[in-house]
Amino acid sequence: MSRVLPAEGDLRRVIGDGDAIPDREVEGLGADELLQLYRNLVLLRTYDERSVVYHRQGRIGTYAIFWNHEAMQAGSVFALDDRDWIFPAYRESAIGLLRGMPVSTVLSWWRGHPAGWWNPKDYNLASICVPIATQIPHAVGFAWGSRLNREDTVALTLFGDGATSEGAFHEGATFAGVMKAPVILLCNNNQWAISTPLSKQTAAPTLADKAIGYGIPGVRVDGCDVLAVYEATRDAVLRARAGDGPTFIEAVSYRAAPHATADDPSLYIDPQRVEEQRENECIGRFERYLKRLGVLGDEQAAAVKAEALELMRAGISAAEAEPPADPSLVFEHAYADPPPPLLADRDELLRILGDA
Amino acid sequence: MSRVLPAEGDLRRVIGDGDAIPDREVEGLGADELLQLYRNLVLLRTYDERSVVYHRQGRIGTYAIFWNHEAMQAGSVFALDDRDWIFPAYRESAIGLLRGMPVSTVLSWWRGHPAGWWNPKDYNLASICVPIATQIPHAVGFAWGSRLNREDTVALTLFGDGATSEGAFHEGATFAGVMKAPVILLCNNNQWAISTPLSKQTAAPTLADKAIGYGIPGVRVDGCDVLAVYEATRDAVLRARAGDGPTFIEAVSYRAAPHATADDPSLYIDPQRVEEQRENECIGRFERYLKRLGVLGDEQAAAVKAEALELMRAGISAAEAEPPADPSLVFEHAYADPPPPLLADRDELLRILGDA
Amino acid sequence: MPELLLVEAVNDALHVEMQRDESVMILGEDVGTLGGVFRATAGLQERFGAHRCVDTPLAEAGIVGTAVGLCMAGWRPVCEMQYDAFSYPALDQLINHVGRYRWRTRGRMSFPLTIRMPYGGGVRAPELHDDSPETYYVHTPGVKVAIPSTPADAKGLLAAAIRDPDPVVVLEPKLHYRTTKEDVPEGEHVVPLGKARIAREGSDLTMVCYGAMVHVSLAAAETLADEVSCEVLDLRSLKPLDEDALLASVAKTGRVVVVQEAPRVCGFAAEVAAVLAEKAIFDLHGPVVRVTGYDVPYPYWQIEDAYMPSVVRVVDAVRRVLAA
Amino acid sequence: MPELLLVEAVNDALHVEMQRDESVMILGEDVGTLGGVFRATAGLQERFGAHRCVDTPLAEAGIVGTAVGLCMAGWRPVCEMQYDAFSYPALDQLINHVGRYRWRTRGRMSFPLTIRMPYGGGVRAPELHDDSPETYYVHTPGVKVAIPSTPADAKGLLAAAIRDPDPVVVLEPKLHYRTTKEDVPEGEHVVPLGKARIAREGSDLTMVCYGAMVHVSLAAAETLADEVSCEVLDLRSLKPLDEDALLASVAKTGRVVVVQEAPRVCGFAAEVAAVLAEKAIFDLHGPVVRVTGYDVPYPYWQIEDAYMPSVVRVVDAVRRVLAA
Ligand SMILES: Cc1ncc(C[n+]2csc(CCOP(=O)(O)OP(=O)(O)O)c2C)c(N)n1
Ligand SMILES: Cc1ncc(C[n+]2csc(CCOP(=O)(O)OP(=O)(O)O)c2C)c(N)n1
Ligand SMILES: [Mg+2]
Ligand SMILES: [Mg+2]
Repeated sequence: MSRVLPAEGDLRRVIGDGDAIPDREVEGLGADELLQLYRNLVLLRTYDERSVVYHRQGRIGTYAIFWNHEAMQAGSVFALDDRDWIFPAYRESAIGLLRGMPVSTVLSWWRGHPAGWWNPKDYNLASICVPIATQIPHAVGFAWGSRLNREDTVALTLFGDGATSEGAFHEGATFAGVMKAPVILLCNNNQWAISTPLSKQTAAPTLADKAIGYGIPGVRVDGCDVLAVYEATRDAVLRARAGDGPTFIEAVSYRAAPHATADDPSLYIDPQRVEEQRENECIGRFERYLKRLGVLGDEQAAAVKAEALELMRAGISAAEAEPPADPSLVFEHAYADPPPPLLADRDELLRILGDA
Repeated sequence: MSRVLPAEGDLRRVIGDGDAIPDREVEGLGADELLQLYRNLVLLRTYDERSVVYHRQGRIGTYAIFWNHEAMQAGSVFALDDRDWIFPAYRESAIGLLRGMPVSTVLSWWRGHPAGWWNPKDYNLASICVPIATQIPHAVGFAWGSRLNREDTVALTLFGDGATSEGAFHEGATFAGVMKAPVILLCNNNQWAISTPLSKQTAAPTLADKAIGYGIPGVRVDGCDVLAVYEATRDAVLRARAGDGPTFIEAVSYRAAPHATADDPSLYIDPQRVEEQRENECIGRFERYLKRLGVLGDEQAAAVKAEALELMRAGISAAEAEPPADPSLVFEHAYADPPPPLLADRDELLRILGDA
Repeated sequence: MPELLLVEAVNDALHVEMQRDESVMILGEDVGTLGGVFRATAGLQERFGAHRCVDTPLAEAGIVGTAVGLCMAGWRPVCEMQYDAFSYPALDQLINHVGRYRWRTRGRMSFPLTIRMPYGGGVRAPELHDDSPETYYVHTPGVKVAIPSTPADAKGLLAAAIRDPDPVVVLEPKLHYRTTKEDVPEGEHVVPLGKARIAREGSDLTMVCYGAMVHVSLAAAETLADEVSCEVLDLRSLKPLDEDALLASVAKTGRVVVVQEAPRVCGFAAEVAAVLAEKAIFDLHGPVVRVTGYDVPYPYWQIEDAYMPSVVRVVDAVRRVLAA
Repeated sequence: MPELLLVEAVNDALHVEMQRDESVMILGEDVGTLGGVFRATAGLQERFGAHRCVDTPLAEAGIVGTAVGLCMAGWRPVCEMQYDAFSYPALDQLINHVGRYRWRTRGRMSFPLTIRMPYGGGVRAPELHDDSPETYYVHTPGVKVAIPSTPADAKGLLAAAIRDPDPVVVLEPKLHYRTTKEDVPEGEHVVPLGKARIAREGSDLTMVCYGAMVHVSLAAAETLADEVSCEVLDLRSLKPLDEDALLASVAKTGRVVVVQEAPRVCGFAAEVAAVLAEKAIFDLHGPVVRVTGYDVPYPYWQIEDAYMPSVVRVVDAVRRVLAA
């Protein structure tokens, strides 16, 4: 086995700035793929922006915004096959859209309606994980298990910079290294965990530097460069399928929106820095790249946006058209084989609600 | 702040092999200090060897052997001032002897007698920690707290190679880095966690490589070279006192004895390797070094051993002379201000035991 | 006396106690610059400095674990867990160290740390923002547990917890952080642990409850006012439990309903029922009925009201006890 | 039928179930080459390979967390926690995921994992090798709990746990790993969860117990044989609880002592008492007395016998119930 090297210091990039930094191209991505990637990005962006509006309108509950993180979600998932599994955090709540999940499903989740809870096997997508970093061992266990099954399925898990401080990250990464699990640990380093900046989160020079402690190669990419994320993930997928084990990818971005709809970042964030980030956000960068390449025109961009908006309109309608959830669902699905008192509880509750 | 570098790959050494590898000397350690260090080593060794015998004789319970790890305990503690605190694992159960703790106290702990539970403030020594790695955050919190108190007290915590897989290690180390806690994380890499070899514990190239993930300098020393451990710890203490924060020291040794008296390593270990280690064990190495230096003679060595044995004889007698523990101690010390039912419980139990 | 919301009363207690005792410090995720996601720690970092109100890494076991060490260095840490269900990573430190360390030193060192957190449901939140974890805490030896239901008690019990020489977990009903303002004594205000409060006097039946369930019980008692005279006993602290108050009330009424938001099996209502089954068996004129959360995961919020013990469920339980 | 020690019966169950079902795998610290520190997994790695009996890193949350993922990949993991008190780092995964994930998929994925561990005191061990943590497990929604007291049940309940579609925690009384041999059915042997066992028939008083406390209760019943006829009910599984058996026995005897090794507050004895106070109140002729561990850290082993519920304590409790 070759010695694992310390993580790279520099951020990998593909997309230039149209000026001093030149654009690169990624092997294997033709115009069709680039446009598909663009549609994916716009779908996520539209979902995110509309969700904030729906929240304001009282149509969904608290919502965790992922504006400017679409590149990392769309880029990494684009490098997977459909049979590969994704283990998201709450920040990636809509990542299922990239796997054909209906918009209404994701909206239902944020509406606290049972229609928002899917069968992971339908999309090879684990449930939204709310407690920080705890999905990481799941992804590792799944990948390890697939390897034991002699499948070449790969697992991708996404988590934040703050997540790297949790014991669950550490133990998951340790298992990943030891079991040579075909898993990709994709850290969305958006430099904030709610109000906590990275400097208070860790004294590590970079998050990718943590990888060596698990015997895992660590790479750093510009997380707002969808092609750089794609490329790094694709390399990691190849490694994983070849039986060479996990990869840790630190995708560096910046949280240019509130943590969630309930958050007021003016209490802690530098508005100047946010402004800069918003101007240079990830989809605009890709759009300009595509235009420089001549792959995308204004009209086409407008059509993509219109299509996404239409999907959202239909999605929120469908979500709102879900019949009210049946209270007896409280008692369902917790056990395959429920302890008898639960059935009595259900009957009692239904009697009381019937009476009331 | 200077950039934290990846950990050193090579093991630091001071003691040579009397042949190809030359001896070095450590600044500031004269003959008196070297002899004191020798006495400390022999005290620990004698304690350990006698404890195994006492266990066989049924005079103490299960016992965790630390044979060949004396160098790392004595070497690191020698670099501390008495005001500095030590946070040991169960493997360092007798480390208090280096702080003047009576032998009978440690033996009482292994006898399950309350006389074995001391006041940490009497020796600046935390209690023996049984759950792996969980003392690490305590040491970090203590060190951080001392720094907040504007004291220049340092904390040293010892733990094993297996401990580095636990979330508690990770979270403790993360806090240490961020809070710049004056703490020394001394990992006894004896290459086994009971029957689990290091290769199944982590895929990291070295344990010291984990340090960079916490923004902590990591060094590797020969853990059976008492002077190398001393020197590395002394450097770390200086850093800590100067406000430069924590250091991670990987002290590489080998477990040349069973994990504990209940363990049968023949089921998993390579006996050849153990034999080699036993021949080259840490105290013999130091003894030969001292003899090469002309600091120690055979007679003096014998006297040191005799003194240690005498201490042990007195210690076990004292431990065995402890009056039987009072059952009502069950109810003591859990709370400063116990909930009333506990007092009723005590009275009831005493009544029943009186009746019986 | 100023009128304060429950969360403001928490904040007030922290101000007063940090002012009073220089060794009190706050640690937690987002407690500093932001002042906490519920703003319970707002203003503390500005007033007392970043070293006494510390934004920590995102690591709950690290927070509670370092707090143990901070105690050994003479500090009196108050740890915030951001939400109930995010306190579980710290259970290991809590059970194996926080509750045991004093004993381990044979009483010669104190571990006066406080862990406080918002708890409970009804707030239309995503998964795992709704747990009532008191059983995990109260079952743990060496640890005390308090749960206020009113702003004044939120201040007074938290102050008592901070001053207590033993570790105390304080669960704050987040549903009521901002529901009603109430007079809260200014300055130092301590509500001793282990003293229950009769929230409503009555003679026919005792509702035993704590935290958010006090409000449900009071509403149920009011609904039933024409039918039956219910006493509402707000336990305030689960450990130590005010057994005297509990037994006195039941001796008077002879009938009991216990209301708890947590899942039923081994919830604190079981403990209350067990105390009564042992110490008040001959006072009881009917079954001790528990109205609790169910032994299933806390549900999607659109149907959370069906899960939470509600006024109708408590009323129904009372009628069943009376009919028995 | 071969005579086996309790730990041998556990080992036998693992052999049979791994043979029967290729998706069963074992993970834990030292379970492979060594065969476990109690040798409960001895021979499995040799027989079924290192990929089905895996020595893991020293990380309990990692063990249970990866087991969740292994379930998703179609495996049926059996996780060993080396000792009771070392299972606490995994509580977070257990509470927030193991018990909730099936629900989260709306029943469309199964998480049939088993967590087994030695539990309980009386073995003259260093600190934290003696806990009885069943409350933490049984209070957790979505999780079932079984605790055998005999070799045959140790085999049968573990087999049932492994085959169960839901997550099950099995606590094995380490004190009795090697105390007595007993006939254990060869080959497949399943003791269904949720069926209690009358360990001794009696007519005047019911002792409710499980695990190591069954032996204490039986000895106490024998001691009292001339005085009073005690029925000893071995619950075997705490969730699901065999309420029918419990209520039937108490309907017959009218008097109850519940014996539990864990600390008292919110222990499972409280749950038993609460069920009785609700469902059998008019059958009870006296107080329900709990004989339990105390609400303090498990003590230094030289005085552990004073902490553990003992025959004299159970006898005393029975006499108190009879005298009431
Ligand atoms: C175990 C746990 N602790 C605390 C929280 C509350 N919380 C939700 S998001 C968040 C910050 C996460 O930061 P990061 O990992 O960087 O991800 P990001 O939100 O930036 O995507 C916190 C503390 C939680 N969900 N889980
Ligand atoms: C949390 C926890 N899990 C498991 C154990 C059981 N156990 C005791 S020692 C040990 C191995 C420790 O290995 P290492 O950290 O390398 O230290 P060493 O024993 O080699 O000094 C284990 C698993 C424990 N004490 N605590
Ligand atoms: Mg972040
Ligand atoms: Mg080791």
